[in-house]
Amino acid sequence: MTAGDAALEEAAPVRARRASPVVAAALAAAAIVLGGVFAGAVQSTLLMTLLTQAIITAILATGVGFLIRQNGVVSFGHAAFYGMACYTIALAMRHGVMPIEAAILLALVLPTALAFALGLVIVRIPGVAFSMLTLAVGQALYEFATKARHATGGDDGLTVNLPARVFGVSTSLFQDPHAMFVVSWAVLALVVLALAAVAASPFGRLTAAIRENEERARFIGYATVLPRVLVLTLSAFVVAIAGVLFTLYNAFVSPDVLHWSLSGSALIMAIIGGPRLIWGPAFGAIIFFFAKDMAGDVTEHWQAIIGVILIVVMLLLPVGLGGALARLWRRGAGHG
Amino acid sequence: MLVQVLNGLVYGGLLYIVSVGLVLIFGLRRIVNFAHGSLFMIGAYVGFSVAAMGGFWGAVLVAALVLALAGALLDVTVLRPLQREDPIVTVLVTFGLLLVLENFAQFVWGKDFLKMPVPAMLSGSVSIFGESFPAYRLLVIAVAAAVALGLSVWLRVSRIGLYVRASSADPLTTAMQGVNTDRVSVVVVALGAGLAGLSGTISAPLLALSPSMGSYILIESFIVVVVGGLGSFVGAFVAAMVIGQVHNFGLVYVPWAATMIPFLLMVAVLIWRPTGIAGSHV
Amino acid sequence: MADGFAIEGIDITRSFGGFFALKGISIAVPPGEIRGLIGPNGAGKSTLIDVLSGRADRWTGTVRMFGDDIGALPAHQRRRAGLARSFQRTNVFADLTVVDQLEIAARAAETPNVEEIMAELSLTALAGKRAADISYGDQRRLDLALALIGRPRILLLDEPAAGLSIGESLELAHNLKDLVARWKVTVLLVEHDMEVVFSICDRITVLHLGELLAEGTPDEIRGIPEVVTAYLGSSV
Amino acid sequence: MRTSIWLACAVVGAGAVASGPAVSQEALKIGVPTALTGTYAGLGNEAVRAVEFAAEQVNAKGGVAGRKVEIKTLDSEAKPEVARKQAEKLALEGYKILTGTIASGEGLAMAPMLARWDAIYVSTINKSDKLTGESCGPRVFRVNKQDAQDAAVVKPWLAKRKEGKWAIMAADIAWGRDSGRSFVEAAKAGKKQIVAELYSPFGTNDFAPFIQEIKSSGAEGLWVALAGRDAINFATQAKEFGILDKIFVAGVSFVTDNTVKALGPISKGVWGIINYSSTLDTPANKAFVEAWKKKYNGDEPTNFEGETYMGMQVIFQAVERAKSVKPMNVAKAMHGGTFDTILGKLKIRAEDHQIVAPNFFGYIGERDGKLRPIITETISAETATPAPTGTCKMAAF
Repeated sequence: MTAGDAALEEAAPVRARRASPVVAAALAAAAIVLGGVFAGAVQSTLLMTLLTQAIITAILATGVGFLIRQNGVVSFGHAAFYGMACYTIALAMRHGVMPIEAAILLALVLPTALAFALGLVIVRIPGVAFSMLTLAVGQALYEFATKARHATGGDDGLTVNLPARVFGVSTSLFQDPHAMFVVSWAVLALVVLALAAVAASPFGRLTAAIRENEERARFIGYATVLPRVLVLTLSAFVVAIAGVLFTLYNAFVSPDVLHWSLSGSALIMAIIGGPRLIWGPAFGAIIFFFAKDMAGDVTEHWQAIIGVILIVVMLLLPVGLGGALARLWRRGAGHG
Repeated sequence: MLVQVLNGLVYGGLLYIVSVGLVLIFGLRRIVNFAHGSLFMIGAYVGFSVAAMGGFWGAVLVAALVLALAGALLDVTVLRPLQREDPIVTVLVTFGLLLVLENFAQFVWGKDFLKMPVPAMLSGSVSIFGESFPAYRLLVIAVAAAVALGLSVWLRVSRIGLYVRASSADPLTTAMQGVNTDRVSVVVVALGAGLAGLSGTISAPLLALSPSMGSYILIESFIVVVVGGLGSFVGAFVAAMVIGQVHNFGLVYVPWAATMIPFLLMVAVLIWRPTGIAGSHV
Repeated sequence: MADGFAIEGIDITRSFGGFFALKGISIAVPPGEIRGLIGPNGAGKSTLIDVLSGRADRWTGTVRMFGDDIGALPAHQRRRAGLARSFQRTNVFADLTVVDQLEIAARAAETPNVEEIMAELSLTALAGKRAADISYGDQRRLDLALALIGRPRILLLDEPAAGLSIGESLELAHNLKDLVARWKVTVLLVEHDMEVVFSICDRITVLHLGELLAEGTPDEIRGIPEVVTAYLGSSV
Repeated sequence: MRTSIWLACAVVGAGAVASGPAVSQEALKIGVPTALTGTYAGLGNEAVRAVEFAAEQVNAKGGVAGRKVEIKTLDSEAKPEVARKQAEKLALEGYKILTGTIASGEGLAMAPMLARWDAIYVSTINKSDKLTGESCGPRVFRVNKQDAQDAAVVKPWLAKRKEGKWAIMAADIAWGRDSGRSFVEAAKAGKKQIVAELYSPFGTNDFAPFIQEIKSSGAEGLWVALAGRDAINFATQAKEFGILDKIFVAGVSFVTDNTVKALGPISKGVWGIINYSSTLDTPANKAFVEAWKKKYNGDEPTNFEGETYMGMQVIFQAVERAKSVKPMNVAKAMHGGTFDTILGKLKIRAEDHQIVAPNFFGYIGERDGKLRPIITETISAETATPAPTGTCKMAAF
């Protein structure tokens, strides 16, 4: 076949982009070193604490975005997994039932397990119904946390009594903006790379195929429920990581960490950043965080500013900032 | 007991008027309108301002009209240009609108709570089977019934209504029937927003006015819309009435679970029968 | 393999609310045959394919594949057992490249022959393109490739030539006939294009309003007056 | 070079960055993380007005011991997480004396972070006992009344009431529950019967089911622990059903200046705990109210405005005494100190940093042509303030 040779050329770059683990590891190492250098160079504690919080939020948004990217559904309830991680640590520390390391592990396991169990029931549900379902589950949990005030302190929240050392490292390090910036940045870098690897893996491509056309995926021989459940589980796991970092950094939780408005913010960030890219939601989160912070600095009418930005960005760049940026980049690379 | 049932009807009726606007917009545009609570809130404020000058009935009329106009504007400037994008983009735009409208209300009407008095002619009580019941609450029930009746007649009789019903059931097929979707959707979104304005003014004599008041009703109306089977008008009516009763009796008899019941109901309905909603994508 | 049929549907009934889509239909296709399934709209052709492939719910009867009862198996397990199908409306993964989706399908079919199937269905030149970006005719061939990858033992085709020009349909039909013959695939083909059906099928089953009207070779079918008047008209 | 910075940064944790020796004229910077948007925006607005008023007043006189007072406000949205972030931002920008925050959860979220930021927090609105209980610390102070102080005045007051059957209507949040519980205790001590105990979810739209329960319970008296939006919704609807006219109604945070403004005549005649009233007849208060009315077009200061102003008075005097704006120096001056306030000379207890202040009871009535809380009963600071419960383990200075 004569077309074959030409086609191989076409096909070649497509296959080359399948990530190699070495490149990924090198990228991760480079990102982490860069973060360390940055933290060393920047003196301002204020900037570092804002960045740290922005990055923890970015991890949250990355989890929400991954679900959109791989399953094509939008969750209005991921705060449930985030908040569950926070409260797991808070309650474990309050009752002194286990060492902090075990509590952190549990804080990662519980939301992930919940997502898995929930997923078996809810991933079949399409579109708006899924969004509303996650909203309902999240709010039910929020109401529960508010009601169970003997355990959770209700709306007053809970101070988390962290021990002096976590994983053998002084706890104060997790609460120092410079150190925590490096930690959370490294986690974000690893999460993004790991998710990119998952997305490029056979599993990632399968879930993308299921997202595109679940029925056809079944008729080429795949059970489609479990892969979708696993994507939801993975996204909840990422979100739980963010919850753990948040709790370590803040040493305080309140029911707000379960509220739908947090899920909504994470969603806004993911969409603004562009959920088709693995790093899009994190990018959107950092932009959104600082936009809100700056607007709040300038005026008490920050809400209107954020609202207008949101409307304008969505009207002009429905693919998200990250998507637009990636397009520009590709165009630039194409010309050069 | 009877009074409690009546109270459930009042609250259910109020929820219905708010929610049915959401149903209208969802049925046609497949959009979950997060700004709907804000439209309700702006309706209450507009009603408040007009009532201070022109009396209660004028306020109801003006608020509904102003919001209907705003709805038409919303459809033309936002929903229409975005109809080819992923619906989540539009949902986020309505979220942005929510933020802007709250801020707008805060700017215009201030941060303090405001209160609209009950119209004088309805401030008394009526005796029902020996129990006194506020006359104004009966008005709320009456308005809800009138809206439900008017809407169902309109949906059955008018051409646009026919289209809306068809579109709510199956948007794809209807789009292929060659109806002027844009013209229809202006009318429908305006009507939905107008009903939000109406419900805002109607509830103003019962509720404290604050820029964030929309958020206290938004999620509850979502519940109504979902339990009713997203896009279903009869379903929304039934769901609003059920939620109204569940709300009232729940608070009294199972206070510890009352706020969770509507959410659990929503989960149950979605898991049991997601098909009413299947095929729709956020 | 007691009775020697590749795919067999026995006494299949499917109804909803008083309306019978299928009324006790039985059909049996021996290995290696290309069987045509024709009938007017609403005859139950697609429904029968759906029941056999595991897409339909709420039906009664028995489905056997090489003698094994597969009626309780979900769709993906039937595919893994060697029963593939295509769809009436093009049903590919719009946002994935041609090669990507074929690779995904190849993994399920536990076959490395992505290159082979692309070559067989003239898709090689399109490997790196998104399915959404290729022509309709190419999409139909991709659809077919997704069904044929891994050389299934049985292929159920639901109007593979729908929407193609006459020239394209015939080319596709003969491409297909050649391929299934070489790969020894048993085929059950639903198709409106009678020229395609009569030129490639070994035998033809005619359905009418959910019931079996006739069955036979193309020549036999042409000779049945009821079929000609009720369905074929004077065109064949 | 880089490593040394890195090490320095890593060690910073406990707030070693504190500014060097205080320059004599360094400004007094006060940060106000408070609700500028959302349901509590109105209260946040009051806090800001009081802080700004106090700063302007003292700046006009040449500042606090020659130091100019600078204010910065950021929106906390009344959410603990946001409050914590904004307070940190203020502290890191040098506004290390924080005040004016609304929800107790916010104060409780800030409290454990203060050492890290080298900041102090002076509550003027948070009521949760925890703030000067288990969350207490060298850097946390409260100049407003805590829940326990409100509870303490209920008992003697209730004992004197003639109504025997009482219903409780409270918000189903930490504060409402605490308030309900202490009312039950007071009722027991006063041999009163509780015929209904109802808790409404925060943000309830329709109170009708509760009102119906109260009506059918046969209560002669009703104790209400609702605030803000909930209070207004309940009062409006209770009026509609006629129970405000038939049953004796009193409450805490129920009819405050803030809700009276919205409720108008509906609130007339409702009794309640009054933490501060502009009608208080002391020279210091009269001067304050006069100056306030001049600045704000004849408005009287509300209870939260009065209490937040008190907080500013305490901060100013502490800075004067400390001769420093370094947060820990200011804190030392507050710890166990006695201050001149619009409520008289008041002491901040060393044990838990709770101010020992009088509390009041009264009703909403007309004064100078306006509906205002009118004080009928003053409960002395000693009676109104229960001894520390011991939950506060104050760390050494």
